Parts: sequence; structure tokens; C-alpha cells
Amino acid sequence: MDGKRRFDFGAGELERLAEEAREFKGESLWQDAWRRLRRNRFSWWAGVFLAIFMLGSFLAPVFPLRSPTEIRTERANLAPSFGGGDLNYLSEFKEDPTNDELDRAYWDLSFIDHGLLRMRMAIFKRWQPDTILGTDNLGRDILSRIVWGSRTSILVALAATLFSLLIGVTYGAFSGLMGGRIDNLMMRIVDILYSIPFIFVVIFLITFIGDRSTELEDKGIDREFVFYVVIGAVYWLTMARVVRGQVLSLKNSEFIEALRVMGASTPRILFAHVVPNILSIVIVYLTLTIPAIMLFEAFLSFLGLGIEAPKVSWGTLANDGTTAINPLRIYWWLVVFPAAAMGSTLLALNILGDGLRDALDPKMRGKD
Amino acid sequence: MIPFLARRLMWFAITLFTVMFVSFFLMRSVKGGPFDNERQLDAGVQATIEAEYHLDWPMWKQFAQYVGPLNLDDDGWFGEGETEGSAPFTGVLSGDFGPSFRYRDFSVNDIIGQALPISMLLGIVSMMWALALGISTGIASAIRRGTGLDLSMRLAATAGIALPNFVIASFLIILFVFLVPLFPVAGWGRLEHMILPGFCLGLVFAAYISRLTRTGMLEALSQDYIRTAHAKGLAPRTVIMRHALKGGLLPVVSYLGPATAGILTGSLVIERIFFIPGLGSHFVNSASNRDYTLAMGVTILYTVLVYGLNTVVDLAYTLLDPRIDLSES
Amino acid sequence: MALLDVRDLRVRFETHHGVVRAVDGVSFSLEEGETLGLVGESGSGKSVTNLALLGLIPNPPGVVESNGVMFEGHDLTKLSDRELRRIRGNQIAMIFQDPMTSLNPLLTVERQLTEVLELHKGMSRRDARKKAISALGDVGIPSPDQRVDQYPHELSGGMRQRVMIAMGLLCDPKVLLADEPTTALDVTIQAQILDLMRDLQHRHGTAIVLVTHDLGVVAGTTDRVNVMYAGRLVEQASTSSLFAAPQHPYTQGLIASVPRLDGDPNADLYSIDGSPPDLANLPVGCPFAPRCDQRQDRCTQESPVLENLSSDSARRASCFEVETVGGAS
Amino acid sequence: MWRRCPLGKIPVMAATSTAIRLRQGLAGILLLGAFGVALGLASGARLEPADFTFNNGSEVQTLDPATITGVPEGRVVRSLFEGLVVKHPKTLVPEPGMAESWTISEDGLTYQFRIRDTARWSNGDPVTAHDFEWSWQRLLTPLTGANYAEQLFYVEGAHEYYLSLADSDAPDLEWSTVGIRAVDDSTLHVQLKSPTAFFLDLCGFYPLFPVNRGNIESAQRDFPGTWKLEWVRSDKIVTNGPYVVESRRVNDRIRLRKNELYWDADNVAFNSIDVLAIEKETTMFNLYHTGECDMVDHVDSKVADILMQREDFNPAPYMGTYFYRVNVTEPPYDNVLLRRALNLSIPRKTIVEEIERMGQVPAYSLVPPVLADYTPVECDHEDLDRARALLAEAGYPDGKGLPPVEIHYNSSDAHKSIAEVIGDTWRRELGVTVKLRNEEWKVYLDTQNTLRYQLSRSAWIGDYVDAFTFLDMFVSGRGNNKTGWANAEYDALIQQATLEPDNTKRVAILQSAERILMDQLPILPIYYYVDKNIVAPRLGGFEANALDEHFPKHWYWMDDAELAAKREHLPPGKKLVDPHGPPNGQYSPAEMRRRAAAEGSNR
Repeated sequence: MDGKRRFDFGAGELERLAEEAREFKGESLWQDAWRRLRRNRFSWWAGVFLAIFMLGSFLAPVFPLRSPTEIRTERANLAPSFGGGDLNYLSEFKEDPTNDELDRAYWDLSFIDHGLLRMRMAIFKRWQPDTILGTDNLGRDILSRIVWGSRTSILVALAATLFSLLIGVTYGAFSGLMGGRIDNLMMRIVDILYSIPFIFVVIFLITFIGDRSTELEDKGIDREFVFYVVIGAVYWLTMARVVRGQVLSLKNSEFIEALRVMGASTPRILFAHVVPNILSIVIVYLTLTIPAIMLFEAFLSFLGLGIEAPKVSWGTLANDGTTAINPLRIYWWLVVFPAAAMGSTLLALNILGDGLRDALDPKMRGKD
Repeated sequence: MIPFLARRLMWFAITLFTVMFVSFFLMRSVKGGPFDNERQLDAGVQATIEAEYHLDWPMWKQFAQYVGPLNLDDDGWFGEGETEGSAPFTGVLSGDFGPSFRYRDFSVNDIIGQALPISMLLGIVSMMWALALGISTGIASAIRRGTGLDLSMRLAATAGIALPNFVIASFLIILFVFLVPLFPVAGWGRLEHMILPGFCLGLVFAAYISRLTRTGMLEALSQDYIRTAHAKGLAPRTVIMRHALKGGLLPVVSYLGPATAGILTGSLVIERIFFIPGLGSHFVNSASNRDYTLAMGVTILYTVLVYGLNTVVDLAYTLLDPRIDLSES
Repeated sequence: MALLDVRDLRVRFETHHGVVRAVDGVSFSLEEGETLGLVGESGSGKSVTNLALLGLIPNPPGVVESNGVMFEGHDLTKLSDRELRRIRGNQIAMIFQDPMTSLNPLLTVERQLTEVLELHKGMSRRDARKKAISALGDVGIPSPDQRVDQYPHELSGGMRQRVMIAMGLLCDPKVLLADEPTTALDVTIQAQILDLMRDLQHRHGTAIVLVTHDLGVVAGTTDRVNVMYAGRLVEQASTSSLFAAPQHPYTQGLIASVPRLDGDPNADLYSIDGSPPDLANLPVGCPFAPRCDQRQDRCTQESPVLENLSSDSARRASCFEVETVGGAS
Repeated sequence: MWRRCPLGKIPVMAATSTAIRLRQGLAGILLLGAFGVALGLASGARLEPADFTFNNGSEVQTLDPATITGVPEGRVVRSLFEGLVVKHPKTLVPEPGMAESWTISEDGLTYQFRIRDTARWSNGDPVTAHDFEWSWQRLLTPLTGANYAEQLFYVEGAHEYYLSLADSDAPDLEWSTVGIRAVDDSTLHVQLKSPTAFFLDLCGFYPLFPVNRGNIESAQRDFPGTWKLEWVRSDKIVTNGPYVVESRRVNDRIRLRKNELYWDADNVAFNSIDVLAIEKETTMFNLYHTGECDMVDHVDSKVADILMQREDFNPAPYMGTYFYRVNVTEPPYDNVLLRRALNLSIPRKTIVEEIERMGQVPAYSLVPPVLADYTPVECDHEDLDRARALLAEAGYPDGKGLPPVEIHYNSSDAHKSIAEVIGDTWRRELGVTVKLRNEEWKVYLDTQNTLRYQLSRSAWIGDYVDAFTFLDMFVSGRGNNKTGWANAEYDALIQQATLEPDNTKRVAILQSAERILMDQLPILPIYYYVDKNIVAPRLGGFEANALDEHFPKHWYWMDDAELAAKREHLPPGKKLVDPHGPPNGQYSPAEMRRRAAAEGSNR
């Protein structure tokens, strides 16, 4: 109250300040952010859209779709059409397929997917709609490829983001907490890594690890895994910088100072106070990194370095689509639908990211 | 200023050396060599060619030779005078990036000399367009915050980063080349060749600049001195242009360094689609061709550009923001 | 006729938390050449009152209503933006609390001063610069011809506030709205600034509205005082009579909580319990009632109005405890 | 590096007014400057369009005829240089080139060429037999790094000479031991080791083209370290073909200019030709479609069905085969039954009709059926029942017990689709699991060379018009074998073929070799290539041939009358398209003279 009250700066007061700080920055931060996010209608709906999309993508095997790898060259390049039924070109499933047969119709699936596929057969039997979004040059169903492709794309993006998060946060937090010379040196290293053209690094990492794939596959490391690691390894730099900046500013802030005076141990400060505060910025960064990684995956597909067939990703679909664009005939469905799927997801992610940033930004607190 | 630049220079040297070292060894550790071909060479011929480029030397020696200017001979130590077949180039430090392994009629210096001006031109065009679009939409969206205009501009800006640029380029080609024939479909040399690729290349950056401008302007507009400016009776336009814009654009300025580097290297897709003989394609092609010298050349060039641009940006920053003092560190 | 006559000024902010009535029915007048103090805790609405006078409340979320803010025969709230801008900084100037953030850090002192003169007086840049230098000299800035080319961060806090004052007085305004001009300054500097303002007032004959929470400042500077609480005026009096015999319990509390040199050094300082009310959820009745130690049952049911004291018709207060013309105790 | 200046420390340096003005005008100055630079650069880069523009597919590696191997390089080098013989554009039969005539001894071992008197280098010097001797010696010097040095190994002593130079321990052989001798300026004498039926064809093959000794040696002298780059620079290179290099820009274009000193310059129509290096199929087709490019060397199969109906797209078979190599060194692929089972179940028809879609023909042999004198020996055609039976016989009934079949290919859409279709069929019909493994080009090559694959996508295109260019590849231990397959009988047959002077007998020997190959199946043939050129309808002098080799020297623009006459004979169903080129044509000067003469006689 404008200095009208004199504080007794003893331990009790500090305790109170710390408590207040924790409450303010901790729990109520999330509640406040949640409330503000809900009020931001666009971000909210973007979030809802994404949640539905993620769920749909996970449940892809349950949908009555053809296998994304099923080639039916006699049905190549069909325009979108509606309809459905027990279509005669549907041959991939016998009445009660074994796991092996399922794997053959798709690729090496996980046991969850086997289960989901059986669920689909129980629900839909052999019914499935016509090629709602058309077929590609090998007669594969575009809708199915988009839905199944979303799994790869989302998985790659999530895994790579998580990986970059892991390195970035550890590195950045460590650097920020150590401070001084170590911090300086660690940030210099990041600077240097920034200076290496990263397209270059990715191509080298992919080929480098790719040509050792046979040895690595025995250890359970396949190309897709390599893909996550490679992209993640490139994106951690920014994360490290962001986290380090946040840690530095937190380290010097009053409430950490107060905790230190109270004799809280460093790990306690780190996990109980610093981490939750960093989380907000990390979450915002995540929603903006995932789109970047998806675009990067598409870029690699453009170069022919993307996900390996028979698996599909949105990047490979978009690339396949653009090669179908030419002045003679435009198989528009090959490019419009994958682009729409990718565009809407990335748009939603960006809008959600913006909304989260606004919601979590302390400066925006209490404002609209 | 001088100590600042001196310190920069020192770090530059360290960075450059590290980048060279890492790329050199990274590159050599990848399978396949520059002279592998679908038609397998006679083993003897292959050995001869490799020997000519010193690919048979131990790695450290190749690196030393590459960095130069040393005169190493085949016996492994400093030779006396040049011998036939040895020293295909004199080393990076003497300004010679060596012969290209893939484009064998050109030296890396030739190739960069041809491609860099083109990339820079394309980069300038797209950067200018990105700045014009990004800043204007960013400002408009900050001023009309929360309105439909803001929303639509933000959506448009986000759309720029929601689709891969090869998809955008394909749509644009269909639209502006085949449906409404306004521009040439590909090629390089005339002004109208730059418009579509410049647009595509700049779009992503326009989107980022727009967001940065919006955030920066919102931040600037919330400052107390904006209230002061209003209290002085200044017109809103003057307040924005004179008082808010400068501060609001600071984030954009610091983004320009990485963005310019990104525009030079990220032009690969655009270069392929629009058939532009720029630098971007060499970043990927040199790697996939195992064109060691060209790859090293473009990597070094990139490092120098990034570092140089960041220094320029920092200097520009001091011109824009008088509070920054370079002598502090 | 008063120079500035504020009648029933109300400002509310429509937020998602509800409607915040930041200023609720404030009326006062300002005579030529006098200094009027506006006192209250943070969030009592005094700064908002000041901003509302010049139409600087952003809309949305702010809504300003009144029965007229009369200045030289015009109702300021009815003027167009353009007309209002002609008055801002020219006939009514404003200086702000924090000279650090209220000056634009990216522009030189010169630019920030000359733009006012260029705008309102139509001066050339050269003349404006001369005038700016002399104005800096007038507010006691040493070697003003050098300081004028500096940036705000190169000046000390006191000097910056002097620049603010010089900026405010550049166009010889009739009214100076000073929003906590000394709060951010050291005590010694505070005194210097206040002296300076008093001195300038004598020279230019400017009327000042001095917004502050510091009763010490009020006591030494103002002719009359308005005390605000929760967006309302609770007491109006001449400075001397207010300090001699504060009527409203809040005013009494404020005065009692100022440490006195002649008081008992061992006695605990008085403080008002509780905290200011949430303006979005004002309690029924007197807003001060929850913290008032003279509270009656009636205080929590009805709201008192500001009325002339029966004992002194030049004073007004809003409290059931006080003998007023209209209210029966 | 920098941070905000703390409040307490105030540098007492007053900024000068210049600095202030600079600060305020900075952005404007920068933008204006950048715009100015952009405009300046843009206006300086204008290039007049060439008489003819074609896409070459990718940037050429080098213009040195001795060291090139690729198709794009061949197209350019054939315009720049000329060998002893040139090929007829349609039949590819050797015709006089630099040599105006030649004689071959009865036993087919001695060749004597007579160089034409009018043969000139682009710097004005005469082309002599010594130029050929020197150039061929250069080709046989390992230091040159010639990929095709082996094409001269049919010459007496050449292989031994080459080996002696390559082996640093052995004493070098004298050049005089090699059967290549310039008798005088205009006579070249060549002594072969064995009767080589296709030696004349080889003389029209680019490694055997002459290069200018003065050109190379002066560069060697003036630029000791970098002469290899220097002699081929557009301002230095000396050529003897119909064109010279005017300018080059990497990944953009080579501008060729007519060589007025060329002996047959009178019959060269186009004064300038642009050779583009577009790699992206969509882009090259778009450029063709908008008229900025008059010929494109390949197209994306996705548009094949539309293109097939157009007059400018007429794919014709040529000497190329697409096949899968099988690594026979490791189980289970050392089992010929398994290889046969796989071979019997390749959906070739689907691949050519649904993926390639340009009239490619399913392949059942290594050698494509385009040779007049050689009928390829075929392996068994598709038979799924037999395939399943063989698979069971090999020990994998219904695919059980067979580890996943790994198909290895270099990253490309077409290869991927083919692998997918094959994999799909094997999966469904044989019950085997199939894994696709794509690798980036150089890694893919390395994997192939080091035999670290199971099945690997491959292709081979003939160098000259003879079955030998294919069958020679699978001799045990050959660099291009890359399957680990070794068969003594096969090796003996190939060796025997090189010594057989009688062509009919030689063909029979080669056929029995191919029979072994198609029985053992170290390779699984998939389809034979067709050329995929899109050619502007008005272009005259362009002929499809077995090697997909084309000769810009013969090209010209037809006039409207000739175009109309040509269109009279279009196959039914072909749609007319924009013909490109000038309506009045651009005939070769000789043709113009002939017409003028004909007109004169009519009058």
C-alpha cells in the first residue's frame, strides 16, 4: 500500500513472499492461463480441433478405410466420389486375419493397431465408403493415406519435438543455472552450432545414420527413429537458448532469491519453482516447433529423404501431389486434400500457440 | 566499437575453424565418394583420380591441405616446391576453395561467384517484399488488435507458415502462369522472373516478420511514452510512426540476420521449382554428390554470412536503440 | 468562472471480470493559477481522472461519461479527436509519474521537445531547437545545448523529470496535469522538482492539478486538496483546513499514518487496516465502510454523498459521521 | 555481446547530429540501396534467346570427352567434338566424320583411317591423325582418369600399356607397343587385338573423340595447378565439332554457338543452342509448355497417358533395361529356386502399364530387343502358381521361414512405386514380407558395390549398338557385375565371343551366354526402356534411335509447309500442339540452296 505499511523483513515475511510467489506463478498461473485460453475463442477451437484430430489419427485403424498401401492400379487417379458398400475391390481382409496378414496389408503394426483393426472389422464388417477424396496414381485411397499419414507426421513432429525438448531444456537449464564462464562457453557452443548450415547437417546425419541402419536395426533403431533424432537434434538449439534466457531471468528474480535465503536446496528450487515457470514458455515453444518440424519433414520429402515407403506422411503426400500439378491435367485432389489437412493442422497449431503465448504471458495477466 | 569488433573477430575465427573441422570430418565419414558412379570405375582409374585430389591421404593431412596455405607433398610432410599432380589447390586461407568434384570444369570459387549474386538478388527481392508485407500487416494487426482485421491478417500471416513452400509455389504457378498468364513459369534473367519465386520465398519470412512486428508493436504501444506522446497532442499516425514503430521493429531487426541467412540457404526448393541457378541448391546437391570442396565452400560461406550479418544486425541495433552500448560485455 | 470545471465525471472499464468503476461521479473545479491536489491510495482513480480529462482513456475498454468537462467554454468530452489534440500538450499539458518510462528511450531529448513546438506552434526545426534548449535551461538543466542531443537513458532521474516538465511547459499551457511527478525520485530531488514547479507556476501563471499519494507533497505545494477513495471524492478542502481538521475518517487515517518528527518515536505508526476494495465488486453502502473504525450500521447499507459541511461551507465531505448541510447525523 | 547500458553509467559523449540523422534515415537508405542493387543486377543479366533450347536433364560433369560417362554429357560433347566417324541419326550406322574414309583388313584386325583435309579445329588448326594418336594416348593414360579407357583395350597392346602405367612398381611400356599410329597427318593406322565387330561404332563414341593438344598443353603451362579447369573454360576450349561453347553457368545453361570452321558447317542450321540443366520434371515440362524450351529429355509418368495422345511425344524403344540385381553371395538368395520364384511373380505388366505408362515393354532378358542381328534369350514369363511351387520347393512354402525380402533402391518416386507394386504382389501372392529400403544416391551406389543388399534396383543403357555392351557386364569380378555372381561357363563364352570374327557365330555364342544368365537369374529383368523425349513438332532432323542419341548438327525448324506435310502422316488419335519455332522455318543452308536450285529448275 504505497509504503504506508512497514515491513518487518524477517524470515516470516520472506516465507510469505515465497508462498505468494509460488502461488502466483504456480497453480494460479495455469488456472489463469486456462481461463484466458478458453476466452480466446479461436485458440480454444484450434485446440479442440487438434485434440479431435489427434484422437482421430490415433484411431485411424478403426475407420472403415482401405489400407493406405493397397495398390489398385485399375482404379488409379480417380476423382473424389461418394458412395459406399461392400465394394468388390476390397480384398485385403479375410474373415479373421492373423496379425501377420494384417502386417502384410499394412506394415509392421503395433499390437494396439492390431486390436484397433479388429475393432473396425467387428464394427464395419466389410463395409467401406467409396474413394471420398480420390485415388493416386497407384490407385491408393487418398483419404486413407491422409489419415494414416497424419499418424506418421504427428508422431515425427511429437517425437522430434520431445527429443529437442529433452536436450534443449537440459542444456539450457544447466547453462542458465551454472552461469558465468560455463554459461558463456555453453552458449558459444550453441552459437557455433547455429553457424553450421543445418540442412547440411540433416542430410549428413540421415545418410550417415542411414547407411548404418542394418547394424542399428538389430538394436531396434529404424529409419523413422533416426528421423526423430535427426530433426530433434537440429531443433534443440533454439530451445536451449529460450530456456537458458528464462532460467537466467528467474534466477535473478525476487522469489528465487527469497527461497535461497530461506535455505531451500538447489534441486528443490529447480524442480519445485524453476521448472514450472519454464514450462509455460516451453509449451508455447512446443506448439510453434511442431509446425516447423512438420514443414521440415515435408521439405525432406521434397528432397526424397523423407519417410520410407510403404509408410506415408503428409510431407510425402504433399510432394506426390505437387508432382501431379501440370498444365495438362490437374489431379487437384492429390494436392488439395493433403495440403488442406496439413495446412489446417499447422494453422490450428499456430493459432493455439499464439493463444497459449497470450494466455501464459505474465504481462497479459488480467488483460484481455 | 573497436573492442567489440575485435572480440567478434576472435569468436568468428574460432567458430569458422570449428565449423570447418566438424563439416570436414562429418562429410568424410559418410559413405560414398565423389567419384562413385553408376558405372563402376576401374579400380585403378578410381585410385588415380582419388590420388589426384589427395583423397588417399590421411584425413588430418587432407584437412591441413584444405585449410592451407601449406605445401604438403605425397610423402606426408612439407614438400619443397610444387610437384606435378599435387596441390590441386592452395587452401582456404589463401582464398582458394579448390576445384569442384562434381562440376569438374569449375572451381568452387567460380561456382560461388556465379551463384551468389543470383541468390543475393533473389534474397533481396524476397526480403524486401517480406519486410513490406510483414511490417505493414504487423502494424495494422497490432493497431486493430482484437478486431476482424487483426484476425484475418494473423490468419493470412500464419497461412504463410502453414504450408510447405513447394505447395504454395505449385498453386501459384497454376494460378499465375497457366490460368492467368502473367509471369514466366521458370528461369532467370529478367525482372519478371523474380516475382513468383521472390513471393514464394518471402512468404514464410513475411509471416514471421508480421508476427514479430505485431508483438513488438503491441509491446511498444503499451509503453508509458506512448501515453506521453498522445498527451502531447500528436496525431495517432505520428505516435505510431515516430514513437512506436522504432521500438516495435527492434525484434524484426534482430530477426533479419538469421532470416537473410535462411533466405540464402532455404531457397533450394524455390530454385528447383523455378529453375534458378542460385546458391541454395548447392547446399543439398554438394552434400548428396559428395562434392567435398563445394560443400565445404558453401558451408564456410554460410558461416561467414551468418556471422557477418549478425554483426551487422547488432551494429544496426545500436543505431536504432541508443541504450545499447557495445563496449559492455 | 473556473478555468476547468469537471462535473460528475465517471469512468468505467468494461472487462471480463465485470464493470470496473474507476472514477465514479467526481466533480471539482480549478481556478486560474492555483494548485489543486488530488490525493488517494493507488487505484483510487486519481490518475484515471487526469487521463479522462484529456480523453486519453482507451476505448474500449474505457468509457468516459460526465455532465461536462468545461475548459474555456468548451466541453472537452464533446470535442472531436482533432480538436482535442489541439488542446493536448498545448493548453493542457500533462507530466507523468515515471520519467524513465514516460520519455521515449529511442528518441533524443531534442526530438521529443521539438515535436511539440512544431505541432502546436508551427515552428521550424531550427527555432524549435533553440526554444527547446532555452526551456531546458529554464528547468535548471546545466549545459542544455549538449543535453538536448542526448537520449533519456543518458540523463539522471531528476534531469529526466525536468525534461518532462520542460516538455509540459513548452507551449505555456493554462493547465498542467501532473501525475505523481515526484514519486519515482529521491527525496532531495523531489524537493528540487517541487520547488521548480512552484517557481515555474509563479512565472507562467499555470494552474496545476497535482496527483499524488504523498500528503507531505500536498501540504507543501497545493492550495486546495481533493481526497479520493475508490473512485469517489470523499473530501474537498483547502490545504490548510484539511490538515488542521480532517473530517472524513479516511482522511484522518491518511494524515495519522504520516510519521511525524514531533511524535513519540517509540509509538507504533498508525495504519489503516485492510486493503482498498475491488472496484469491480464494490460493497453496498460507503466503500470505505469495511475499513472504517467509525462505522455505523447505516454505512453498510447506504452510500453517503459529497456535501458541504455545515461548519464550513468551503469544505465538502461524504460521510454520515460528518455534519453536512444535507445529511442528518 | 551487448546489453542495455546500466542506468548509473552514463557515457558523456554527445551524439553528433550526423549520427542522429543516420539513425533516422537508416531504414530508408538500406531499402533504397537494396532496391537499386536489385534493379541494377536484374537489368544486367538479360540474355537473348537462342535459336533452339533443350533440356539436358542435369548439369554436365565436364566437357572433356575422355572422362565423361553420362547421357547429358554425351549430348553436349557430341555437339562440340567429332570422332573419326559420326553415326547416322536414325540407324546409328557409322558414317564419315573426321575420317572421310577407312579401310578394314580381311581379318578385321587392321583399320586405316584417312582424315579429311577440311577438318579444322575451332582455332583454325587442321585436325590431323596425330591429334587422334595423342588424344588416344591420353585416354590410355591412367592419370587422365578416363572412365572409358577400356573402350580402347580392343587395340593391340593398349590394355598392357594402360596397366603398366597404372602399376607404379612395373616398368612403363613404350607407347610404340600400342597399335595406334599416325602414319602421316592424314592417315591413322589402328591394329586391333581381336576382331571387334563394333570397333567402328566405338570410333563414334565420345571417349574416342579427339581433343586439341595445344589447348591442353598451353593451359598446363600457364596454369600449372589448375589446368584441368582452365582448358575447358568457354573462352579457351578448342573443339572440332559443329558447335563451340559461348558461355556456361552452373545449373543454368550452356550456350552453344555454331562453329563456322566446322567442315560441314554449311549443313548446320541453328546458330545458337541453349542446353538447360533442369532436374525437376514438373519444371521442365512447364517450360516446354510455355514455349521457353523446345525439347525435353524426359517426363513424369503421371502425365504419360495424356502425352501419349499428343504429336510431340512418341516414345520409342531403345537400348536400356531396368532390372533388379540379386546379391547371390548370401542365403537365401544363393538359392536359384528362390530367385526363379521371385522372377515368376514380378507384375511387369502392371509396372509398364500403370506406373511407367509410356509404352515400355516387359523385359524377360537383359539385352533389349532392339538389335537387328541379336534376338535376346528370355527367361520364363509370369506364372504365379509355378512361383508358389518353386518357393515351396526352395523351402519356404507360402513364404514361411523366408526372412523379409529387402528391396533396395535409390530415392526416387518411380523406383519407389515399382518397388511398392512388386512388394505388394509378392506379399499378396507369395506370402513373403517385403521391406523397402531407399538410399540416397551415393550411399546406394556404395551399398551396391559392397554387396550389402538383397535385391537392388538397377538399370543399364548400352554404350554402343551391340549385345556385348550388356553381356560383358556380368563376367565374374567385373566392376559392374555387383551381384557376386560368378559362372565360369559364362565367362568362357564371353571371352570366346570377343575372338570370333564371324558375326552369326558370335551372336550365337552371346545368346548361349545370355541363356545361362536368364537361367541363373542373378538379375531379375523388369522392363525395357523407351526414350521419353518431348520434341517440338516443328523440329526437323530429330530421329528416334536405339541409343537415344541425338545430333543437334542435323536439327532445323520446318516451315509451315513441311510441318503440314509431316502432320499428314501422324498416327490416328494424335492431337496437334503448339509447334514452337518460327513459321517460316530455319532450314540448314544446304537445304536452302537445294530448294533454291529446285525452284530454279522448275522455272
